[in-house]
Amino acid sequence: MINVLYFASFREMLGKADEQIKAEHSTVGALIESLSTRGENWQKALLENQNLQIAVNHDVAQRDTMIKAGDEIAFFPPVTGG
Amino acid sequence: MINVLYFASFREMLGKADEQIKAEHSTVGALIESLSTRGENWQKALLENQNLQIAVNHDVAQRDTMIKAGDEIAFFPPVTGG
Amino acid sequence: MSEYPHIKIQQEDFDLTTEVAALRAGHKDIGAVVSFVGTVRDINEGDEVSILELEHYPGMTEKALEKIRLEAHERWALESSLIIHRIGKMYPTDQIVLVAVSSRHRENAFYASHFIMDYLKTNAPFWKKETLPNGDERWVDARITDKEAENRWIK
Amino acid sequence: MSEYPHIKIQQEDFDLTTEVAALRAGHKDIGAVVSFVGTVRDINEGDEVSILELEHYPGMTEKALEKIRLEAHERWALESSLIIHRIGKMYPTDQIVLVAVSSRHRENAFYASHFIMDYLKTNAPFWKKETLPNGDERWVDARITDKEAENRWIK
Repeated sequence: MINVLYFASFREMLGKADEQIKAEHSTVGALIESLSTRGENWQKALLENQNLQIAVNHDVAQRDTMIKAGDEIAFFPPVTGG
Repeated sequence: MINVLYFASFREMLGKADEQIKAEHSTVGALIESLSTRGENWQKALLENQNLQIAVNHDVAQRDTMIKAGDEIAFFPPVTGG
Repeated sequence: MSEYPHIKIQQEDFDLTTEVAALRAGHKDIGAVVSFVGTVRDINEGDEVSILELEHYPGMTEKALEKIRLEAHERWALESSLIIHRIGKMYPTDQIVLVAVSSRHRENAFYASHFIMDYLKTNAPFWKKETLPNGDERWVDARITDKEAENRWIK
Repeated sequence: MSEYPHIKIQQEDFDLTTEVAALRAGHKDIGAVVSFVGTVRDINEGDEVSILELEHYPGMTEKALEKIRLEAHERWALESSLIIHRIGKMYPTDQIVLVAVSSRHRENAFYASHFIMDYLKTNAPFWKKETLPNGDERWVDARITDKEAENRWIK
């Protein structure tokens, strides 16, 4: 299993903060493809979003970052703290 | 009369903090020439000092700055606050 | 002591004097302390703002801030540094964030604090949501100028 | 109120939280506050320092600091600014000087506070005398690096 988190506007748009998913995706990109089949809001937030930010295990990641069972993958919009 | 002030190492080297002098000098340079006849320490502190700092009426001044009765002229070394 | 003693993520407000005293404690050779405090403005994008809510990503936030802090220590000779970022609901004039840095000489403290703030803005996982006086809520958009500010520090 | 309400020359110590609150009072549109505190180091030029005594030129000091402060306001969009400089005897770790600046956006506050400190160092009539542990006294020499720091801001 992998743990997937959604923050800020993504959490609101996708209607969930986190979920457990079977770890059958080799990369973040593959996970995004799979999640985007859930509907238009998923496709817009993840697949078609040029500003999508990704973290794997608390480090900034890219679509080609590898994932494995036990990882924590987070999706969020550009940060605006400070 | 003019009021002449000496600060920091100058006050210690010249042995006085301030004095009243007859306003018979047209410029700061003329005043320095006159004061420097008092002795070697005056000559070294004022006439021959490349780092001499001058203020007339609380504004930074130069050797060619004009002075007149009632003015306050100050001599001091480079500043080191902050 | 937490894993990152120089990083604090908290709901409660902070006191500048107290935090700077903690930053300086045990360092006698400090000549300069620069503190940056970010505060809630009552206007953003031309609209009045009633509430500002700060969300963050627990765990990643601390790691990202510590990375920025350590990079500042690598680039400049610093004695100590501290980052506090508040989360939750805040109101106009409230303090949001503190970056405080100490060094022997002032130049390092000025550059390092500015660097930390610029990197925090674009690299630490915080998100702001504004509530307007009519009750409307909106997520604050990232600013291009913040990305430009970060790029200034590329070596 | 004094002629220069944003300039204070005083023997007594100052409290950072109190002074920053005063700086911010009446300005709701502040997003950034940068404070610089200069402190007495226990080492200078390789020697241990026991006492640091600050002398100034009353009257000229206030005028010089106000000129620097107003130039900062001309160069950057600032909401408010404050300079406090202590005089008399101080000891290692004591606070000597505070420069605090507020603005809407952080960049202006960082640049303006750095500018004010660099100009203060070379343009405000203060002089430092150190007392070493053996009782020897010496006037601190002006640093070439301070003049270089000032020159960086020439437009």
